[in-house]
Amino acid sequence: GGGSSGGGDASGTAGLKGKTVTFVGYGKDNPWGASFNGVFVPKLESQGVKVVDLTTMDPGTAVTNFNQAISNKPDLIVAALLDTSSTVVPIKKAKQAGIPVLVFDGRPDPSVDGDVMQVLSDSEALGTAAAQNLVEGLKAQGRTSGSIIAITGTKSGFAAQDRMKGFDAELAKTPEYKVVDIQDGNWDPTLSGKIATQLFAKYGCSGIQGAYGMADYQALPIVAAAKQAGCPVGGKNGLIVTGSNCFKAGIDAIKGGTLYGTATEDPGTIAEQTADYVIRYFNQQNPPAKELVKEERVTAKNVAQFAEQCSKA
Amino acid sequence: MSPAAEELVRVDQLTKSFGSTRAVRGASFGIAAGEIHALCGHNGAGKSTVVKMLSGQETPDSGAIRIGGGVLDLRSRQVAQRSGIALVDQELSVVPSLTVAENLMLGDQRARWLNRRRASGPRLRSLLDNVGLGHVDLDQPLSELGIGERQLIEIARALGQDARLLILDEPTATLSDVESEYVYAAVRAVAAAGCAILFVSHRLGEVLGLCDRVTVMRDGAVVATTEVADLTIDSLIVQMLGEAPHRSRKRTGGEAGKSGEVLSVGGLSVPGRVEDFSLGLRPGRVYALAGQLGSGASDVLRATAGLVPAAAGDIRVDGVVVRPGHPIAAARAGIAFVSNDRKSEGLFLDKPISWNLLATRLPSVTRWAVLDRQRWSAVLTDLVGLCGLDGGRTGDSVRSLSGGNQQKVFVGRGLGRSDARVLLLDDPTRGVDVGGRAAIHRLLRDAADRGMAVLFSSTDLEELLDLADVVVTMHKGVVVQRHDGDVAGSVLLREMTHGAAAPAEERR
Amino acid sequence: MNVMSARPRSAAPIRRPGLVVDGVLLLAVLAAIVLALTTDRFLTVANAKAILTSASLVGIAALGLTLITIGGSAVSLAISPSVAAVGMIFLSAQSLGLIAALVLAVLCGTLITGLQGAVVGYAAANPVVLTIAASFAITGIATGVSGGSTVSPTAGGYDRLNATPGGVALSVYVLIGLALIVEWTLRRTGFGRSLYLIGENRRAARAAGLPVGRMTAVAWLGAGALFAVTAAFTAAFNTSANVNLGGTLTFDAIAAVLAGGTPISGGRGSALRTLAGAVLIAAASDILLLRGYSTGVQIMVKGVIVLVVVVTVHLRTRGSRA
Amino acid sequence: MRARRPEASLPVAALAVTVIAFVLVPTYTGSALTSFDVYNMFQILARLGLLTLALGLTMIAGEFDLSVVGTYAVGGMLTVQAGQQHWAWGLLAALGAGAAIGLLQGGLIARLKIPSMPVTLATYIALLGLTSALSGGLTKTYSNATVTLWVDQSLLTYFSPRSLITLGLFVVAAVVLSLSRWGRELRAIGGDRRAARVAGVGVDRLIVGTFVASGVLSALGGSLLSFSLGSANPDPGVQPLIVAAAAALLGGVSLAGGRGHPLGLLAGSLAVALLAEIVAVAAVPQYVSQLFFAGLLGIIVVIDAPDLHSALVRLRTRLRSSHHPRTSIQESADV
Ligand SMILES: Nc1ncnc2c1ncn2[C@@H]1O[C@H](COP(=O)(O)OP(=O)(O)OP(=O)(O)O)[C@@H](O)[C@H]1O
Ligand SMILES: Nc1ncnc2c1ncn2[C@@H]1O[C@H](COP(=O)(O)OP(=O)(O)OP(=O)(O)O)[C@@H](O)[C@H]1O
Ligand SMILES: [Mg+2]
Ligand SMILES: [Mg+2]
Repeated sequence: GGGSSGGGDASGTAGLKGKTVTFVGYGKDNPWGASFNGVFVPKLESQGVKVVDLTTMDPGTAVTNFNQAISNKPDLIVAALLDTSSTVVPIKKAKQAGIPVLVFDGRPDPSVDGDVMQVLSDSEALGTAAAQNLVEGLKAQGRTSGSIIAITGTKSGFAAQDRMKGFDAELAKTPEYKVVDIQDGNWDPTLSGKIATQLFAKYGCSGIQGAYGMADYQALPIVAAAKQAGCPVGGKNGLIVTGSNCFKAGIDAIKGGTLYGTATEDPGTIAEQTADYVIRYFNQQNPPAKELVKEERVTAKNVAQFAEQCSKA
Repeated sequence: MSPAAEELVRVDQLTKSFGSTRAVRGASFGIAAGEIHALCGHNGAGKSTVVKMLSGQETPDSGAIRIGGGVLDLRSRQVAQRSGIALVDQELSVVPSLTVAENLMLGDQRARWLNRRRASGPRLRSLLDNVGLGHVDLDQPLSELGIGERQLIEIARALGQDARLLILDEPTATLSDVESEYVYAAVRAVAAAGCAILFVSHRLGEVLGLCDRVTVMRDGAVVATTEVADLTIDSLIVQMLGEAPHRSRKRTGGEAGKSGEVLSVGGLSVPGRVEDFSLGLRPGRVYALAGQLGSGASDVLRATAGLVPAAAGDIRVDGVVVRPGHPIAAARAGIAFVSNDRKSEGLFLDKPISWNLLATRLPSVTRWAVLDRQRWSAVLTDLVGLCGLDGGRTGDSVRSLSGGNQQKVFVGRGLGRSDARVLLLDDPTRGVDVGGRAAIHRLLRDAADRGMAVLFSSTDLEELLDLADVVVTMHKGVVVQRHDGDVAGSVLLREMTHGAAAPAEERR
Repeated sequence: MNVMSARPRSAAPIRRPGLVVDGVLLLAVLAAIVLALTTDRFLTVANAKAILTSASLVGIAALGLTLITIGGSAVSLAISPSVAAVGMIFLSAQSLGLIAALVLAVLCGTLITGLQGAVVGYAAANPVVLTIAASFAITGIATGVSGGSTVSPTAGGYDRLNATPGGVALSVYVLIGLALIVEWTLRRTGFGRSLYLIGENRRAARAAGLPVGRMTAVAWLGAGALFAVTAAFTAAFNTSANVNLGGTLTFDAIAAVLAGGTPISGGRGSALRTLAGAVLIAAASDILLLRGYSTGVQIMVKGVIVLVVVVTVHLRTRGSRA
Repeated sequence: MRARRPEASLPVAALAVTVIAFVLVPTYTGSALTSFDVYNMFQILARLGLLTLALGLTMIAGEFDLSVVGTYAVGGMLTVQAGQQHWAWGLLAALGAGAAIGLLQGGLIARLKIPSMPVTLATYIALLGLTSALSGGLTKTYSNATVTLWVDQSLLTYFSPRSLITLGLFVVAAVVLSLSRWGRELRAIGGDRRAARVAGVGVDRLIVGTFVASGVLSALGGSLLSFSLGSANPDPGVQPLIVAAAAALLGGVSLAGGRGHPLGLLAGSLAVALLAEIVAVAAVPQYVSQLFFAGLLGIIVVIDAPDLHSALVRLRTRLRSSHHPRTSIQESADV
């Protein structure tokens, strides 16, 4: 297909026929990616858009694929940035070649911030929500002080950094609750569980009142580690654990009372919004260059409302 | 012939110990340029250890090596090689995955940085012609050649290095007589060109025929260096042993054994190695396959034990067919096999003697798959007694035993199986000294007396005549003759080396 | 000076590397003990439990690998994908009940790894290449079948695996129990003995008529069952499973086996050694964590421990042969 | 007679199959291949080629250097951290570290005669830890965009400096190993170490040299990748190692050692790169290519499995002998 941004002035879905999107997203071997792709791709295809799937979880391959995408000359490249800095050059190349790029989930490198369209998770909001969950839970237990540990996603990524920014900012409002340890859990449940086990040994049950697992699949191993260390979880004076990146087992745990709360950033919602953005873009409805996905805080109070949305990953 | 003054190589008071084993104690002798100097001695006398020190593979504990007057510090094979010392090791040292040409050039210190294949081609060809391998293609992978041919390639490599000292450690042990003749001629030519040659061999005939002087070692020390003209086989043997060799009682295998065949082999063939071999074994008797390396004797044994996948033929134990090519089936049928390679195909060197002895009998010392201590020690005591091993050492690893005792363990493992009907042994006394040999012979005879059928292969006339009730000679993959009664050693030797008399039977 | 006469080789320590090695080892152990004792909070019951807990999952898988290694098949590089696949099966089968799900998981685990073992045992295939192929195959199939999505438990029975009888994680009891069972099997059964023999010298075992293929396959079957147990515990602990469940388990298990002093060449080693190796690595990581070192340093020290043990074991066994 | 060695034709066969598949891709996608597709294939080659060469050389020598990915990571990280001033410093630091790592491992393996797999596994773990400690576990960004653009600029339509360097090193390795005695000596120590030593090959020096070469090549691979990505990742994961091993095995080396040639390794790497490019061009899901790898490696395992050989020989023998019934046993029972 040509690089023309064509489509004429046809409105509705007519403008989508024959459009091609090259999709350099997260690979299917990542659960979040699998879930995102499962919503995003069918939605566009149902509108007649041709989606060329170049997804991968390997940062090196992602760059190769991005370059491949540029050479394919699609009408739009939709990309997730596994490694922010390595995609700077490809984004510049795409700009030179006149191919528009839409980045979803994590933000691009500041140097190319203006060169791409963006549908981003509101990472700071996710971090804020997690902090709110913890503070709310600790207050409800009547604690006037508390020590908190955080096991993060891969520290080098903006997602983890931005969430911690929001998290720290929110906690700064309640100085009686302090973060005592931050460890890199690398978005890895097993590693997170192992670190949690050791942290509970280090600080003892009485040394930790709250814990943040950056994704539900990191928060649940923290819960398991706490239980195994003999530390009570939830309830009147047990450990308060929060996640973000809600998913089914997390929702079940909130219902069961072991997880205090979580936040959205479920792949389904952002996939819907990204697909919607693409459709609006092709229909020349000039969507804003940058959109944030609205993230919601989830606790036992509103869990029923999010059960469906969070059960896709 | 050469007075000591003209000696090119001088070994002076060399000493070497391995742990508590004093392998070489103060050995001294000299080799003149142009001389072929034999080094003789029984197994374990220290010959190869001297060779290893001379060739840079081991460093002496004390003593000196002088070549051309200067003392050399031979720290590695490469240093030795650069000092002009070429070696044919006791163990075959060529690389099967390389081509013939590459093997001939391997380790040559004069090789240029750049290979110039064209230029070296004619030289390599002439090296091959030297050892009678004119038919071999330079670009053939070595793995396609037989063992004898590989040995010749190694010899050719050493011969081609224009060395000052050429060492050959049992070069002809795996060669046929014809092949050996090529080696003798080539060695003579190299010597004539002024090279000093150290020739280690157990074949006393070739020592007397080829060499100029003989140094005999015993228990790590040099006994004497003698001009060959002053020696006979008998006097050489006396030097080596210090006494007359032990001879076991000759059994004329009467038909004492029960009738009926335990093992019958019919029409056994191994492509390229053995053709249509048939033999029936009765219990209570000892059978021998007499044949040089490559005669197929070893292949017959291996095939019968199920270790040759390409073997076809009819093998029955007590009338029941045993599928060829399945070692487990053979073992179950009651065939016990003792390989000629006890290190890599026989014993578990790092495991205790007891484990080794009982390795094939695990089912009979377990109850519900769990080892039963009582059965284990009962069977072990039996076996240790049977083999004449030290009952107190069964917990030691086999590696700590001498070669002869290791071989006893190996043979004993085959013997002790109560369900074993047939014992096959491939060259069971190779590298075993006189005492060990007699002990193993006794074990085999006892096994036969207890009703097993024993079949072994050997090239050693004395052993064949002493031990076997029936000798079957083989040559180039076919049976030459079966001898049930007395037979002269010379007859056996002729049949082993030249096949049957009638040219009509020379099928290949 | 070239004369080598009458120079008693000053090589005594080289000829008896055992002594040197023992010395170095003793120093290292002393240093470690001092380090451990001076580490705040190291000597607490809670910390001991934490060490055992974090050693338990890797430890159980490493016990399985021990069977493979002793039997002479070096290592499996397909542990992580097997654990992931079995973990997914285990959680999806929760609706059948915990016991049925466990049985199913162990069956699938034995099947996946046992199949590889059969090829290694009967065809003498190279285990490293084979398990590389198997890891591609298992990950590919698991991704294809699951569509890459995360499996959540279909019922809550799995949580009983997270129990802490007597305040200690169930997986720790299981690890110790399994270590004893595997050790007993290796020492006291005909299978165990055959495995050591086959591992030391496959050719000799074949020539002696030992059932090489069958015993190798059985060892891998056992390993598969142990991997499945790890999978069940890991999945239960994480409350979810996807194709990445195994994480770095393959190399962690190999590290535990090697750190225990079981040589990769086969024919030697034991389950208790592996247990010790797993605990050693967990304890070292724990000390470093308590002392505030980063994950990077923890990993580096793990590598160094493995290296030191490998070299030590090599020198000692060589020493005993010299 | 020579045709009995199927492993020799493996690299050619693997390359041929993937080339044919690559050429046939348009019939699947419906759009013609472009020169960029070839360029991109060589870019993939540049990513895995040097690792394959490094690992392959040690495999020819009968060793197995699992640490290549560790060195790759360290090389990449040093390139970024030491090369912020000038790219040359980063490259030098990486190559120096690669050589030092190789020297250490090679020395240990040669002197102590210790199997390389456990040693290099330990170094691999330690090096990953080191990289992570060096970077604090963070991906480090390389800010020199000129270098990033330079290494990947298109040259001669199909190539980039990065892929040309990679191809060039394969050619250099091939020339050196074919023309010098090192080639045969490398295969000799891989085929039968004792025999090679007895023949006078400087085994220890060769092993050390091979590991140094392996370290330098993997570090360079990491360097080039860092230049290209403009960043260094502290943990490349095990995937590069597994893919490099697969490429090396397809390239005709065996884990037993003594077999293989740099050109075969190149063929194996090209096959894997082509496959990856096919996956990209045809937008095939990645797990399909994993299954494809599994199949290819499965074939290699089968070709190599000795007892399977025996079983086939046995089967053939049985079939043949059942066609020609022999004379009765009674007749030939006794000679
Ligand atoms: N590789 C070895 N490692 C350790 N000790 C050995 C080794 N080889 C031999 N020995 C020791 O040397 C002693 C003598 O063994 P040796 O093999 O020389 O016996 P032998 O009578 O020469 O037998 P053979 O000639 O059949 O090999 C043994 O008791 C053994 O302890
Ligand atoms: N590496 C070693 N470690 C321990 N003992 C050794 C070693 N090499 C040789 N020996 C022992 O030293 C003695 C001399 O062995 P050597 O190999 O020199 O004998 P040989 O005369 O060559 O015997 P053969 O005729 O069997 O080849 C033997 O007892 C042998 O076991
Ligand atoms: Mg000896
Ligand atoms: Mg000798």
